Amino acid sequence: MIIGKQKPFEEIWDMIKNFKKVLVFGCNTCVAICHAGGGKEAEILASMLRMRASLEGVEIEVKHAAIERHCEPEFFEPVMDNVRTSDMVLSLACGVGVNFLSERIGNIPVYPGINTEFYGAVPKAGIFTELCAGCGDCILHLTGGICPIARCAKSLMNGPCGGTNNGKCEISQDVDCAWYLILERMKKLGILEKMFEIQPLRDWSTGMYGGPRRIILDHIEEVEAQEERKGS
Amino acid sequence: MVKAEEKVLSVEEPREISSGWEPNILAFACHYCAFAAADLAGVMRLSYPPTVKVIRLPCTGKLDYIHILHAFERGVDGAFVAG
Amino acid sequence: MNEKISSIKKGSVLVVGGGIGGMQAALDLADSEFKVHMVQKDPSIGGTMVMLDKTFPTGDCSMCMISPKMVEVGRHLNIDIHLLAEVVSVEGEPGDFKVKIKIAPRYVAPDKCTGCGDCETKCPKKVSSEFEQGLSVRKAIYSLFPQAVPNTRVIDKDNCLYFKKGRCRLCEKACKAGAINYKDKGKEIELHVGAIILCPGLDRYDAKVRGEFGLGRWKNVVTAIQFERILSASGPYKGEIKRPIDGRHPKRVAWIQCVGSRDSHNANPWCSSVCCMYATKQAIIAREHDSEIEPTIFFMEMRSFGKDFDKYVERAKTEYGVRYKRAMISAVREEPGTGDLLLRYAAEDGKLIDEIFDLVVLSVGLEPHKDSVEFAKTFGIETNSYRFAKTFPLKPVQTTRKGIYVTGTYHGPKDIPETVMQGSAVAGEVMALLGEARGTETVAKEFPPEKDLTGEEPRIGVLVCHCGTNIASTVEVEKVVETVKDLPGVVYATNTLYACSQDSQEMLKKIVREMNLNRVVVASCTPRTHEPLFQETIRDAGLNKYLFDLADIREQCSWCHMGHKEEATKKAIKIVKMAIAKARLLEPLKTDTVEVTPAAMVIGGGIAGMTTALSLADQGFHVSIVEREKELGGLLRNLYRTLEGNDVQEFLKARIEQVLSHERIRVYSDAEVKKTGGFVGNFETTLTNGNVIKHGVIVLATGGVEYQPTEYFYNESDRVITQRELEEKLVSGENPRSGEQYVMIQCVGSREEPNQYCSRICCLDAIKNAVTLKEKNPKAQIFILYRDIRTYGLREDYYRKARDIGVFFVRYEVDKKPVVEKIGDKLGIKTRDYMLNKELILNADWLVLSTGLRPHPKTETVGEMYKVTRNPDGYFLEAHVKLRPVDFPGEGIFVAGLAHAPKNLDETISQALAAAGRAGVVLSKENLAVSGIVAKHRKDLCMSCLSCFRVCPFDSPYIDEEGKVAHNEIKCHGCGICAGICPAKAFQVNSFRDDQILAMIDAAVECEPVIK
Amino acid sequence: MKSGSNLEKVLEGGYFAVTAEVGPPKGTSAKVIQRKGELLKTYCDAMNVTDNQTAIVRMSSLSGCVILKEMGIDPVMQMVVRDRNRIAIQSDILGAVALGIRNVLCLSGDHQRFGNHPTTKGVYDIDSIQLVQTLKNMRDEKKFICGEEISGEVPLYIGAVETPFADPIEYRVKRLAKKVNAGADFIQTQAIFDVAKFIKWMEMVRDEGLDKQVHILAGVIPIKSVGMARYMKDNVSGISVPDEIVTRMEEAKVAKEEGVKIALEIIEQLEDIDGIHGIHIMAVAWEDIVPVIVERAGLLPRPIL
Repeated sequence: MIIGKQKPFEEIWDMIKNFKKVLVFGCNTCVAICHAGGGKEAEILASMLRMRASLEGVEIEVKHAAIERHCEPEFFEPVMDNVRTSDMVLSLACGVGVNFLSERIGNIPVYPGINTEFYGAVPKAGIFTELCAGCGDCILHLTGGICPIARCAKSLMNGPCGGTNNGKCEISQDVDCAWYLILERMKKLGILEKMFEIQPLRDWSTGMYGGPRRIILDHIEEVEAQEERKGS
Repeated sequence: MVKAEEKVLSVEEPREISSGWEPNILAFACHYCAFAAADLAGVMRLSYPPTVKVIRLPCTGKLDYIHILHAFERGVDGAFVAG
Repeated sequence: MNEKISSIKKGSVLVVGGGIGGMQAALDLADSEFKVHMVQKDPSIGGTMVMLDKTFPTGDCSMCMISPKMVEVGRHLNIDIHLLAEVVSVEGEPGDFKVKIKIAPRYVAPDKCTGCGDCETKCPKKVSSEFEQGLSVRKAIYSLFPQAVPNTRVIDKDNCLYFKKGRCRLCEKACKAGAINYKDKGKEIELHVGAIILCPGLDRYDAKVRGEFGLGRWKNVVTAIQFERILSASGPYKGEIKRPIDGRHPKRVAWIQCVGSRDSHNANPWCSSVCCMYATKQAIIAREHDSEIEPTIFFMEMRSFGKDFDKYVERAKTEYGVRYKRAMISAVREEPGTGDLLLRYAAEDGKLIDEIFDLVVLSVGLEPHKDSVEFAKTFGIETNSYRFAKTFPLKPVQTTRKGIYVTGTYHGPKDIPETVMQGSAVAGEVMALLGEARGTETVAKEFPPEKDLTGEEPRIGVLVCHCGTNIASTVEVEKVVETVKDLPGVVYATNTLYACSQDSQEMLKKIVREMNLNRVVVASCTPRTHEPLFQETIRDAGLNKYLFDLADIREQCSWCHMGHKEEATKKAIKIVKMAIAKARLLEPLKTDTVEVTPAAMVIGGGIAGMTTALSLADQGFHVSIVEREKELGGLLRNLYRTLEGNDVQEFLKARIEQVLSHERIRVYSDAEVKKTGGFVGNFETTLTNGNVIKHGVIVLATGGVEYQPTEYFYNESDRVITQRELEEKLVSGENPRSGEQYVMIQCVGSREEPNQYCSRICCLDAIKNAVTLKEKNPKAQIFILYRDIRTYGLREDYYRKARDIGVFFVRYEVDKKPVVEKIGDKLGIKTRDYMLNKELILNADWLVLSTGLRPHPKTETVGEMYKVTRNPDGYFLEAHVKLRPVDFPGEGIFVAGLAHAPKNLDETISQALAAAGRAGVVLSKENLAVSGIVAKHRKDLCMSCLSCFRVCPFDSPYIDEEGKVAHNEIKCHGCGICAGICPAKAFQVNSFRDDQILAMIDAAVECEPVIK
Repeated sequence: MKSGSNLEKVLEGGYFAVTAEVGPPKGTSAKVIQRKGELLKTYCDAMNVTDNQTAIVRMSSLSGCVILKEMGIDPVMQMVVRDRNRIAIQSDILGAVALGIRNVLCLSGDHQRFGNHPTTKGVYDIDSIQLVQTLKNMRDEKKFICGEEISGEVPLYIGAVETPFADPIEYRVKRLAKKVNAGADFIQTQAIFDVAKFIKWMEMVRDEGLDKQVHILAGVIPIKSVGMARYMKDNVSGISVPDEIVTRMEEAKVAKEEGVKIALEIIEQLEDIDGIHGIHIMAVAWEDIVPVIVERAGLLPRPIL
């Protein structure tokens, strides 16, 4: 799941303060589950912004709305006319949603109300942890199911660095050393000897470093190609 | 850039209060404890400003942010959550 | 039960005493279809607990906890309360007693009195208040305390001017309900009941007898109960800690322990069990009230033996700076002119020290009522030599007369949870005795069918109460009626003198019918006590009971704003408007019921599990016992004798025999729970042996294990043994030689991190074995090295006996533990003797380790399976440490025995009976009603984020077969935490929906400028 | 003087500057650089040493520059942000200054996927404009990015690059302005073939007044073959090769000669554009031709200052 965190209120206020009609637009999927950008948060934020405007003595109409997901165009359709009545949209969707809405909304600015943080799990209520970096070339079968790319601060591939400290990472006592976890787990799985094999250099191009990515399902690729041929 | 956290607390400048003004306060009280305490205050004839009004909740865990924000937007001066 | 009892048993029970123990027993029984008659000497129920300020360890307000229980007892359809009443005679036999009860005149008619208190205001006579322990005054017409149930006033004839001098009658004039009746003569009634429960409660030791402490002479010497009142926010000083003499805030406050306890020469020989903890609690609460206070507790022995008590004392020391001084106070003297008090005590080194304090609290002990022997005679039961009811260690709640049971402090000194536990235990015993007569005397209320409101607009009726002058003298009631009568949705508004009076109820029903109302708002007093009454009334008029809202304009308006008529009226109008705003949005709520499988599953076949099972089976329910070992009996198989001398193995054999031969009990030994599912009334359990069992309740009696020591050469020398091993030797006929030296070390593996708790049994074990050794050979030498001897309650006798027959007790400090070395066949033990203030060197033939208890290792997995939490030591955590000692937050699951905490055999039996009593309440119902105030879950909005699932205290959200979040309303208590946290707003709590709350907010601020 | 480098003197002195480019070897031999340095020494004012150009691993720009410096040539150290984070960048700058290097040209660098290690991680910790700003701060404020003090002077002449032809070109001018604002002292442009379009672009530059704030050196690539012309037209982003030039190359009898001719024509036109203060010749793998071009363009002798 995508984990987001609401931006500091001041930062948000600075974004909206020069507009007259603002829509705080929540997304009821990932960011709602992490209590950052769902319809509920949109309602709360809208209320806070209205009060701020009132305190500053400026007139801003702040409304709120939310839809199921901001990353698929069909969900926008029923509300788009309404959305376009505002002169600015403060999106509480993840960055995907902000991009996606910006491409579709026309000449209305879409600003991000949350910081999109990472792909995370929810080990306990209210706690979110980064476990995957979306690198495009999974090696979890080699590392006991614990990802060194997402969870090692240096994304090391061949065991813990010298900064490992009783199971914690040198960057913070609050961060587990991923490699410590990996080794413990490999030990339990009886595959610790794999650790002694040198892992080859990684192909980072499968991830963000290879430029923005796109996946097209095989059968869809064919359909798209046909469409294109027809078009040209 | 100034970190936003540092600024966030400076929400409202204190304003001048005219004499005779009394804050309009809404209390959100848990049925089991704070609401009972409000009752006890009455039983003991303890006095407090009549502008305080109590809304009973089954538990303060029920309270939603939006209840408080809504109250503030509608012009209450203070919200008192007790449970 | 092989006693001959009459074939036709009564389905009713007499409960003598209205304290917390009696209330618990009464509620358990009445909730389980028995008619209960509660007899109480006082003018209202509540007992001792209502006088306490707060309870430890949570610091919960005592009144807040007990008040809902009192209301519940007061309103229960099947509990009749007889106040100012005393039993004069009892005839008959178990199952059918004939009881005569004398009821003293109250001079106020309960059916007319509304409890408004107008009479009290007018009464000119002030009398020292018993409830406030003489620290403030009450009137001659009064109620015992503000939250009294019932709050019908009573005239104190001895102080009433009319009765004494023949004139006054001001109360009669003040009472608009006409409830005063000076001619009341009282009455005598006769009841037929199946069983009798005695819970008359306690007296406190009169410390004035001990003149050296200066109670009554020095004003700043107070008793602990007075100090409770001083601490109480509703007490004489409104919770401000002040000295009685000058109202100054005291700084140095001393508690003197064991006042009237553990003193066979001057006072009571027993240990009162509760004083160490209440003094600690008072010290902590005092510090919380006023951080300037420096508390000192002078004690002889710190008896924090209960669950998590040691941790609490540790916190008192480290977090609150409470000073504990092990010293005997010889005298308290007042410093002339200052009111300060000089305490003289002997320091550790024997030197006499004088220390000045601002306030001294005497930790007075508990004792039976003065007339307890007479009381016993009335019921035909025996008392012990200390005037407590005589009971038996293995039948802890039975008196010497069959069918008559005892609970609470009449059984022996005990604290609140143990009293409550015993309350449920006697209920369990009575249910077992009278099982077949269940439901024969109870009544159920019949209601007309509910009106269908489909398509109707709100038609609200508003009833504004004067409450005599209580509301009307501060709030202009007519103006309130005038203002609200034309509000949208309101079709009728009127005022009434007493909304709660019988005639007003009839009027309300009439209005509902005639005006075709579909919602009702009453503006009167607090919904906490009065909502059920009005709900019942409108239900009687054919409306769903949830179409009602109560606007509290008395407690939360007129009483707080006296003398501000205009503002109070304005506020009252707003409160009523808020209620109307909510009422417009009220909807009829369905109250579902679920069927109950009348069978129990008991996990653990130790003495706790077996006792619960037998009680439930005797009540008429089927019980399955799951025991992981091949044999029943658990830890008790290693125990031979009780402290009192009972043969445990014989008892155990009989008990196992009873279990195995009971037609309604099935034992699954060598089996464990593999899978569990369901909810209260409808559980389904799969065992490891493949059996699938359906049942309505679960009792976790998974037991404990004895600590296996690693200390003091236990595994290296045959001469180092545990108390259990010594007991075995003694039972098998081994006798000590003359001069043979036995050294016992206490607290091995207990009361130290990481096991910072008292195992409770070891002091008694050590004394039991020491006495046996001495009895076998008085020339055997026995030393018990201890930290604190914890022979609480009446067990103190055995401590005294051990000392008397020459057992040596040598105290050690935890940081200076005895040092043991092996010297040939013997053991050299070095320890410090604080009495003689020198090193003591012992040359022991036997070193006996008093090892403590641990929770069973399985507790963890069982806990996870049933989602019940455990305390840091691994014992199951009950729903509430004071008032729900055998329940879990999740309904239908109960705990008994060592799985809950270390305890002695009689306490385990009590708790097991209590679990049976509590479980019996659930199982006795054919259907369980589900409250209408539950959270409603909308699956279409839900995104299965699990927030609710994780925060719900009652486990009502669950993951269904489709892998989505669903909601079990049967488990739901309607607290609404789910609704507060749900990011999708998929939850709304009935009658507290967001739209209703927002509507109330809007109504509350309608006149204020709107920011938008 | 900001750095006292020869290039700075030439440009600030108002001369029409000539710079050339030296590609370091995929090996360890200093001779390759020395040979090229020797060849071009008297034909240009400064020599750029590329930084792992097209993401192909080569000898580092810094070492190439040191070798040139020892020969008395004024080197321009190219630095891309693809391979270094801000720590390495600043550290390399300190070293470069210590070794006498004064000119630094800031670039983003070609994406790693185009080079010979396409699976590597690109760093891109900061971008080229931030790099310009960083160097300016180091020089003028004597501060690291973190704000801490640098001991000693950081005399630098800061260059940046610009591609005038990536459409839409109006953004290119804005971006140039950004670079100038960030602190660029000189700009070397991508190779110019479509002079007409470049003239338009320069008009816009002048409209913004940028020509007064920065020295713009126009890029020149001599075309060696028709294949090269076609390749640049189709595959190199930011280069616009008009069809006419491809045709001329196709029709030419001696391709190389035609390439030189085209280069000379372009240089001639560039010299006439207001605001162009020099040229930068990128004779990729054809360094030998540079003296010929400089000489035939009448840009000799180079000033000695």
